[in-house]
Amino acid sequence: MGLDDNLMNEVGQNTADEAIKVTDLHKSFGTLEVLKGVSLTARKGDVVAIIGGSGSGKSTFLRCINFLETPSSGTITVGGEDVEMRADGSPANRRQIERIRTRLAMVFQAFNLWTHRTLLENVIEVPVYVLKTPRAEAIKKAKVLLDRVGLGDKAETFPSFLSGGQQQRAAIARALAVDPSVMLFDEPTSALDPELVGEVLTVIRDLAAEGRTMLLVTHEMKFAREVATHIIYLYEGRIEEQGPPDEVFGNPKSPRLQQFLKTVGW
Amino acid sequence: MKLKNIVKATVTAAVLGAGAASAEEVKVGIAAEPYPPFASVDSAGNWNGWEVDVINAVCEAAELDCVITPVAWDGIIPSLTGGTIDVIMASMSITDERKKTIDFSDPYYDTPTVIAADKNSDIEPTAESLKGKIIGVQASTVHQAYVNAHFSDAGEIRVYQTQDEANQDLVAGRIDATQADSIALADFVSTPGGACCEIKGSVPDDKAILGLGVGAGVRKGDDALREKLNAGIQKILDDGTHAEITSNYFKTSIYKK
Amino acid sequence: MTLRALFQPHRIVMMVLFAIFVIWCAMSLRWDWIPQYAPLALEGLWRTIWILIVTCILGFLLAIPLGLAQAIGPWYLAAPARVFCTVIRGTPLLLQIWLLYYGLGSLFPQIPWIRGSDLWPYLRQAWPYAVLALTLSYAGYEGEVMRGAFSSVNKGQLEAANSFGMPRFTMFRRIWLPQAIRNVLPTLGGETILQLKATPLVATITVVEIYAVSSRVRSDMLIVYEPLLLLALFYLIIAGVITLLFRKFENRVPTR
Amino acid sequence: METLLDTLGLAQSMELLSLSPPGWGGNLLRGLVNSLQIAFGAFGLGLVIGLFGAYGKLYGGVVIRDLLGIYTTVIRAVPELVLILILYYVGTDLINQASEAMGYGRVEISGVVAGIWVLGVVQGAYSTEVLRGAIQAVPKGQIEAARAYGMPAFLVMRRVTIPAMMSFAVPGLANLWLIATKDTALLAIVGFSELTLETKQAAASTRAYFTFFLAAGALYLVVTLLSGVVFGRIEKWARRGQPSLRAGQSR
Repeated sequence: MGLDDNLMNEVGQNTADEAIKVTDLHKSFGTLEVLKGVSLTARKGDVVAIIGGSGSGKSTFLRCINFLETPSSGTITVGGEDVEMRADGSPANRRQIERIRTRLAMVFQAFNLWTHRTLLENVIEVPVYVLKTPRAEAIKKAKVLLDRVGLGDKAETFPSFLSGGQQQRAAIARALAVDPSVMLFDEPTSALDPELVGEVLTVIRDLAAEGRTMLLVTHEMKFAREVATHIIYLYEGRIEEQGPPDEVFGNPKSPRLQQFLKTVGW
Repeated sequence: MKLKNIVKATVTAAVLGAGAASAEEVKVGIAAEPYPPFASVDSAGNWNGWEVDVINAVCEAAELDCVITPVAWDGIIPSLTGGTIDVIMASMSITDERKKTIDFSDPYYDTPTVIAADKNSDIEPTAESLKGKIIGVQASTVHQAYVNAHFSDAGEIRVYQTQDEANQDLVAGRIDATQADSIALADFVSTPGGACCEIKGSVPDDKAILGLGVGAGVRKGDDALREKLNAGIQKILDDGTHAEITSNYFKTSIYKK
Repeated sequence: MTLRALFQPHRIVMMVLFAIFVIWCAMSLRWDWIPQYAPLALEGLWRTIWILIVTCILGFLLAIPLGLAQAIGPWYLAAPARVFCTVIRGTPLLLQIWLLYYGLGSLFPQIPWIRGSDLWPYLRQAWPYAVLALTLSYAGYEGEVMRGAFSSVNKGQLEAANSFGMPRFTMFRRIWLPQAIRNVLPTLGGETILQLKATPLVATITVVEIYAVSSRVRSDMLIVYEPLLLLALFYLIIAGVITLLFRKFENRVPTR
Repeated sequence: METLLDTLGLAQSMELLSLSPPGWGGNLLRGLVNSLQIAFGAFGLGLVIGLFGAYGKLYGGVVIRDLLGIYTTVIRAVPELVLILILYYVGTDLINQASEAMGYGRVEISGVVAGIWVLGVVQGAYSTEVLRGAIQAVPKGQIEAARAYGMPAFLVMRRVTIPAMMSFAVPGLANLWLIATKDTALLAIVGFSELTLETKQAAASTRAYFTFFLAAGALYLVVTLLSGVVFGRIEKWARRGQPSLRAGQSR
């Protein structure tokens, strides 16, 4: 699965399969340029893992994709639909952004569950109030999803009473409830105690196995190599190296990537 | 959604409450603080007293649809000019100072101004006798103005929101004397609560300050209403209603020609 | 706020508008009464300020035992202190003032010896009642604050003092009280402004402070806005001075 | 029972306080109802102003932020009594001028509405600060999550920000409610027949100052204590999602 831009253009008939396409994305905070032109294409079923040191811009990149951060320039296409942007990169059409966001389910490092609602309420919130799914239907589906992440018995519990691992699994259930076309994982295990990481990774692994399209920012190299179909290594706001996992991890070409893999104990 | 209901309730209340008054209704402002025997409120919440009876009689004679509206005495003139009420009939003396701001009808009563004090004291209603004494008066009254002008040698001039509070402090011995309308003070010293005290006589007259009797105040230029009130007052004076009401409360007439 | 922040374009526009408003007020409203009432106003202002200072100090002194009793006192001290604070905080100050002045005033004629006592010249005045009511009110609110402040002092430090054999009262005076006061200092400025805002209520029991003077002007001159606007300006200035004083004071006391 | 009351000299007080005339208890209760009505309305109006104020202060433009800053500073520095007088006269003046300009003639403003307007504007300044603090206390991530799932701004406010800030806002709002009930007493000075004025009238008419002031104090205290219970429940409910959150207390 070639993700290279030039390659994609050659196999233009495959654009129907494109889940997400980002071209030449720039982002500056004041004078500090965090992203210096990052491009990426993910087709349906792709699992793209984005790795890199802290400050490499990998989280910012993910957050730009659903406009939690406003890009400075570049284009973003979701499911073949170009996101309308003004010259400064800010979204021109608020409605469109809101609609597109419902298809890009985000899982956050800090879970960000709504603490004033139970797990079940957290999961049905977006289906009922944004997608206008009938409540009964949403509840039925939410229960299935909570069962799936192993929290069926905690549906009526408030998030703060649960462990981090449980909260993150609930957050994944919340993401699944919107039937996303792409799931965005922003370092989903970084805030967890080591013994809780496994339970979350298991859930993500299952999702990858069933062919979900995912963008995954992570520090878990082993996990990335195992589940990803494509690896992107970011260095100081640029793609330093990318390719299939076995190549990137097995035979890193860039000295920076080699150095990076050494420091994370690969 | 709770918030929505609160907003709704507030808006509804504002709309209902601020409905335009019907054109014929005349709101007659009296002081919210009781001023017996002219106007006081009973435990059922009804206002009564000499002045309340006169208001009703005048309104009937003038064919006005009156509503008695209690407002704070301290702000009664702004309430009139601000439109909260249309007429002031609250034992307000007709003075030149007030005439700068509002218009008055013809007077409907006129009584002397007196000083009351403890029975055992030798206070007289003169500046020499009151020198160094504590005098209590009601705020925003001709009495306040008079005491300031004529009894400036007094030890202290204490200003109360209501005459009633001044009376109360006279009984408690916290003031030596109080100056007010003769009828109001006569009524007070005749009650068991006021038994300690007596009226020591009227103060020297000063028409400029004490005014030309009590009249109904109206907004400047509201001549139509003023004429109607004058006609009503004249009518109850002529047909004996005024005298009849007075006889229900007092032994002598309180209207000077 | 720096001078530069003050001169942003929108602020300049607002200041110009405000200046126009002030000029309009000066031109179209009546101010000819000011010279006549200025001495009275100064007297009233002074009375407002000393009532504020005296009641805050007395109230704070009273709040210390109230807070202490609630924080660590035995139940027979904690319960009354708690009831006192609840009652003071649960009823309007205006009512408390009237109850003290007119309620007690109505009792005096029934107790003849009071009138004969040496205290009577003071009890005849209105200001003792005003000071008493405002002091109790401040103590009631501040007692609650002090309770929290005493409870939040680090227990380890007290144990340390104990272990050096410090006498109990010294420990209270040297360690506990200073820390508790430091804890409440940030809220004290706000509380003092609230107390300032309570002072005009004493005008209703014949104490002639600045609000009473403005009422006098209103009724003498039959005008509404002028004295009230000036009065509001006075209170704004006093509140500003209080804020500045407390800020200075706070900066002098190192926190943490 | 009756002899006991007699010996304590309370029988007379009981008679004065009886609910039907000649007792004045009914008047006090009527006054209390008026007070509560005004307090409730003012509190509600204050909440609405406070919500807009808080959002304005947090997300508004520079001009809005400055104006709101002036509003909250002035209102919180000037005594309620003075504000009540100014707002009362300004309010009635403005409404009448507007109404006359539109050719409707003078408008009657009921005491309750005027009281709500006056106290509501005062409450609004305090609400603004309480709600602003509460909104800021909501973890940013929760709002971000809502945005990330495509919630429009208003829905975020309705479903996430406001419910989530409740636990931080309730203690402050409980205080504001108590201030609202107590501030209604100040309206006595403008002549509204609320509890304090009714009390004063009853006391003046019967000369039983002590009895009536104590009775009114007791009524206010009952309102305070009941409110405490109700707000305790609300707070418990608002904090149901948070196992260990300690609320600050201020006046």
